[in-house]
Amino acid sequence: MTEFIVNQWWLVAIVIASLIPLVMRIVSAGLLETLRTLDRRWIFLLLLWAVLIPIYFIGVTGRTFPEVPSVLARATFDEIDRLNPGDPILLAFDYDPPSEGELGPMATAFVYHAASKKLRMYFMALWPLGAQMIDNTIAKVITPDFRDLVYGRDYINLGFKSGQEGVIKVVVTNLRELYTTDSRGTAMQDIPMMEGITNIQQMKVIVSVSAGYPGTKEWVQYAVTPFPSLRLVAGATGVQAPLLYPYVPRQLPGLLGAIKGAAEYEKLVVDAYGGANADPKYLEALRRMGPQLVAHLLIITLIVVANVVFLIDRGRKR
Amino acid sequence: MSSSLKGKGSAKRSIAAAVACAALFFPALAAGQAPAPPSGLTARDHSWDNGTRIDLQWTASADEATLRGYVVRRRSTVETNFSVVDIVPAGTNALTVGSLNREAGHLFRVTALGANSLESTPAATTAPVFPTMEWFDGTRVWFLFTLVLLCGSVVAFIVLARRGMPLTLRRIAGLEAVDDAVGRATEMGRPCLFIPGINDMNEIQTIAGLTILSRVAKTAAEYDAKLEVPTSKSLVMTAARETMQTAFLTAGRPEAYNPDSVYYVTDEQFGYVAYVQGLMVREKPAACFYMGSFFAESLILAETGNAIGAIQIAGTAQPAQLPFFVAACDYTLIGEEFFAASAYLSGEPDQLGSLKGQDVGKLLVGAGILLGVLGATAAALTGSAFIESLVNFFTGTMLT
Amino acid sequence: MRRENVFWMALLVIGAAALLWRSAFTTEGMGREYVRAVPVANGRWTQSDPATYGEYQGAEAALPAQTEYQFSLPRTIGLWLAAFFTLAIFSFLFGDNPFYKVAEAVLVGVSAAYWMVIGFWDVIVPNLVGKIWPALVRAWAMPGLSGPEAEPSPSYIVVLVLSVMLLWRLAPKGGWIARWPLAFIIGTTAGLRLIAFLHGDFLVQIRNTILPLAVIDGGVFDPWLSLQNLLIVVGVLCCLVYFFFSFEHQGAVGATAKAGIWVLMITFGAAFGYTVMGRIALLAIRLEFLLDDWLWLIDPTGRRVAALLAGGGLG
Amino acid sequence: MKQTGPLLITAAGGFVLIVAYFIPFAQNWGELAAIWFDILAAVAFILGGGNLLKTHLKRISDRARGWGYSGVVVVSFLATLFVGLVKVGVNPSAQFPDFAWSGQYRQMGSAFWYLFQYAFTPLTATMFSLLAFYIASAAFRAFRAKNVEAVLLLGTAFIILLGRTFAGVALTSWIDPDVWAGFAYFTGLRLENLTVYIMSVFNTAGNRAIMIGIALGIVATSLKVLLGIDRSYLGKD
Repeated sequence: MTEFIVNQWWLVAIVIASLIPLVMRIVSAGLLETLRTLDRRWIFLLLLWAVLIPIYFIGVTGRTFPEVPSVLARATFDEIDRLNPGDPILLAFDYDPPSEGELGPMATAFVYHAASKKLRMYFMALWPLGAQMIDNTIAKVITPDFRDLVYGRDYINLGFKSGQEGVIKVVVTNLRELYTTDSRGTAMQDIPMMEGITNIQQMKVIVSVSAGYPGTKEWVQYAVTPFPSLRLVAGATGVQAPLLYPYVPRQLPGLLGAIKGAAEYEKLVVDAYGGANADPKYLEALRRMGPQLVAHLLIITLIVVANVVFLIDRGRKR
Repeated sequence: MSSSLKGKGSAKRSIAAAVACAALFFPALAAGQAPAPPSGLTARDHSWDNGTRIDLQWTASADEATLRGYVVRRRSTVETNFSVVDIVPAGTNALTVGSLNREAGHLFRVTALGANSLESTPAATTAPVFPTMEWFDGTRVWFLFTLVLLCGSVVAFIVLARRGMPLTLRRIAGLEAVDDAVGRATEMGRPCLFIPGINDMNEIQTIAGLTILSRVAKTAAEYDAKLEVPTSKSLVMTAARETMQTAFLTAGRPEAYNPDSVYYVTDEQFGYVAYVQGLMVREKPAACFYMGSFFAESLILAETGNAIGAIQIAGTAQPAQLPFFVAACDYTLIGEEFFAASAYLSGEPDQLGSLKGQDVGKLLVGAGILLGVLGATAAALTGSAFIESLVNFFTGTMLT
Repeated sequence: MRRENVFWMALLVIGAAALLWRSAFTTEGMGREYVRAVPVANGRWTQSDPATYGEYQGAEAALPAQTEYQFSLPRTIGLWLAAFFTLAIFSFLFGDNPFYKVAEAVLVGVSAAYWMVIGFWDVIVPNLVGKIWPALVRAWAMPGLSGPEAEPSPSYIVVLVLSVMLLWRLAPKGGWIARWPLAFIIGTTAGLRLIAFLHGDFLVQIRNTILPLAVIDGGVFDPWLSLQNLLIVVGVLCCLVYFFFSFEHQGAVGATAKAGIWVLMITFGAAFGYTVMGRIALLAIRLEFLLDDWLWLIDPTGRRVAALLAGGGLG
Repeated sequence: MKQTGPLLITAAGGFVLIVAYFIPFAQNWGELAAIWFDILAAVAFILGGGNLLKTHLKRISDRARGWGYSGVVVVSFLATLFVGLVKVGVNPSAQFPDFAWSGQYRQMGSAFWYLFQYAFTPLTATMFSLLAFYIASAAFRAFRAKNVEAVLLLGTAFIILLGRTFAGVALTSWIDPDVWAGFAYFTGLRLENLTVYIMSVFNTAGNRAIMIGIALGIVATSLKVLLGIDRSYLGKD
């Protein structure tokens, strides 16, 4: 820590300099008055430093915080880990670049896990940009690190189909009705791994990585509800996760909520398959938990400070 | 109840595992004789369905008492191998096989599974059976019942209200504020902003939001306030223009309607919110209404509105965004309240009648939950199979 | 406030100068993009895949005149633009300003057109033109179209007619014709959503709430699970009472409704807490972009460390 | 005719789809309607895009305040539209090299991809990330213990915020049966477990009630639309 501060003196200088006007204000107007009329831009600045400094610190030192996987993260891991090599698994990527920060690490970890287990991966997307996210994840995980996996034999990108939940309703009973080609335009009958696959019910597990509508909720409503034998696990944004809890565990045996869920799952996957010196790209969520912690603490402090000021003021009025 | 379900599932799995083990690894160890086979297997199309089910029936094996169960296998006429559909416990002699393809015929085999994990010779169907589709889906008959019950109560109260039944309703904070907010904006000489959510017209919330817009627009027309409606979908723009025009006509000021006050920005969520956020700090509307389906943009809008000191009234049925509206807006219509708002605002009897109908729906829900919970508790405490079957019928058949 | 603004401007200018100096005069450098040339379609075209500075250095070290890994000027310009846009949007937090206005204008223009292009290539071409005149689409943009998809579907003529009616609004007269497709959309939406929510959400949520208040697992009474079930059932019922419109919230009804509000507030608090997590992560990824991709100040994934490419072990 | 026609279409469209749900051979009509909707929405882009152009061109010709930014909107809109529709810089698909138009419009390296990668993505993602700042200021301003409701709201948020970080876990890790056997009964009070309970009990109950209410609200609203009671968006005369 001290070494970091000494080496990165310029960053420390910038942070301190940027806060000088606030300190001057406190000195001249008093702490309570400053807090009462605090310009929200000061809060913005504090949050910026609360996120930026940990990123920088972790980026320079390479240290991360330990994670203890929760029950749900473990359940998600087990759903995939119990499968055998060659089992078909559907990966539905229903998100877009704005949610990449939360869902990208999950998508990466799911693919890394499935590829390590040598599962047959079927990717599809209900969001137009989901197809892009699939390609990005394949380029990030499979292409560089699993060169023995062959497109069309071990994994396939079925691409985007419009029609929201309608697509789910159809593919659950008849995949070929909507998907006559994959995203590259190859006809289904020419793809080895599509042989014998007629519907989504044949998948051992459905993995839904979703940022909203249509997404995990629709997979529950239109795939798992009518066909309860389907196993669905999901990675969801922090906003979506609370809405999905009512479906756990009967319809949704595994759920990863936000970056924390991603970090826990990442840890499980990397511990099991990454080896001692895991590639840092598989630890993205774990690294992102650092800024998360500091920012959480800042917001908690803000709430406490705001309430102290509020209570003092109320006490005076009485 | 859930534990009993789990129990059944795991029993099934353990039998399946036993079969697999016996068949794969220890064929020689499974000494003894195979049990007597079941007989008289018949397969018939399941009546009143969408053509995906076939009913099987067979006569029990002579060794029924010692059996682990029956293994049901299926193959369609286009497949070559039989595959296991299900393993049912001993004592069962019928099964409905679902998720079948209507275009193909299906053949079935049932074998008895002995305690020593040996299988009997199969009882088989000879001719392929085709599932047929009827004109009514019998699996949805209870759902039809629920639908008629709920829609019926709404329609009934609308009719009653038209006949002059007196209706009392509770206050909803925030709805009274709608008129005041428009009034205040007029006094300050600043515009009002109405955001009908970012979903398209295939979302009921957007439609409900536009119904509220018609009221806000009418008030704005009466006060001669400026009302701006940027939309994120082309179709919403089209519909919102119709709404505004009608409202100005109703207010008796059709000449004051300016179609350019309703305009399209972009379909992209964050492009839209970037624009609206900029608009808000530049034009400083005095009253902001957020009525429709919202996602992440809710807090960006509400915080910016707060920073410019606008009165903010929000209504949405997106549970995820309610916390942000509750925290940052002056008034928030939560979930069902949002759908009720148009009825409250219009004050017309048929509109208010529909609210009564919704309340009857909630009473039915409450009664159903109480009955079900009491039944489930009684079943758990007494262990009575009869009560459990009643509860299972309620949750598994009536409520699916 | 004035003095503070001067102070901020000074800080910004010093910061920008430091960055320029670092980019131009130090060994680390910053903000450059590299690509790797990959032949496609049997070598008829070359595709440029993204590559890292580390890979470029490794390739250069192995073979100084190599052409596979190259510096990409267009992507470098793109990267700097992306960084500019990122900072321009952030600048709104300080106050509205010309940078934000430019970024906002670009965002509105690009995204509106972006969704139109998607609508054209992903919806209109395959689902409208492709259904009415599949031969045309196959010969033109979707040569892979085959099987039942390639059969003309006459029912889509109806959609074509509705589309024309919708666009009638642009005609000088008879704008009301556009109400017909709108009526079709609203009517079908109402029908579809009514069924979907009743069958999906409504029944499922009631069913999931029917829980035994006494949980007996393996013959043993489980007090915690029983309490949990009790709280869920009571919570749902109280909240439902809150939503009743027919009664004023007074007396017993009022008390129950109050409990309902409390449950709702806990729900909202939980959702708020959960969302904070997501939002911080989103900010983190943007700052990572600035620090890592653009400024090259940090390198958590080792992208700028010269890697030995030959072989490249499997993960 | 101008009003009854649309009313009839609304009612017919809705009721036919409701009935179709119970009739097996018509059960896919709902999906068909959804696909048709997508097509109509895509066609409607012409209305929206036209309106966007009209609005901003008018601002430019009026020399309205900030008309220069409207110019930026128009230029970026038309440029993106052109390169996307004409597939500028898109190579044919590797499968069908002889079909000039067979490439994906969002192919890497195409002009449209550049706009996506270096304008669309950073702009939308940064807009999204502004939420982190707004959430902090909202927490500071709105979370004050004014009454019981507010205390519950902020108290829960507080516990979740703490419980979802390493710090929260560390804060209550002393409730450990290894430290004192009696703690075995209190592990539920550890923050990370408390978080799970709040989510699985109160959050579940609250969300369920909200969802049930919303479903009822949607039923009533849909019925009012189909019966022609809510019809402001269909215009008058």
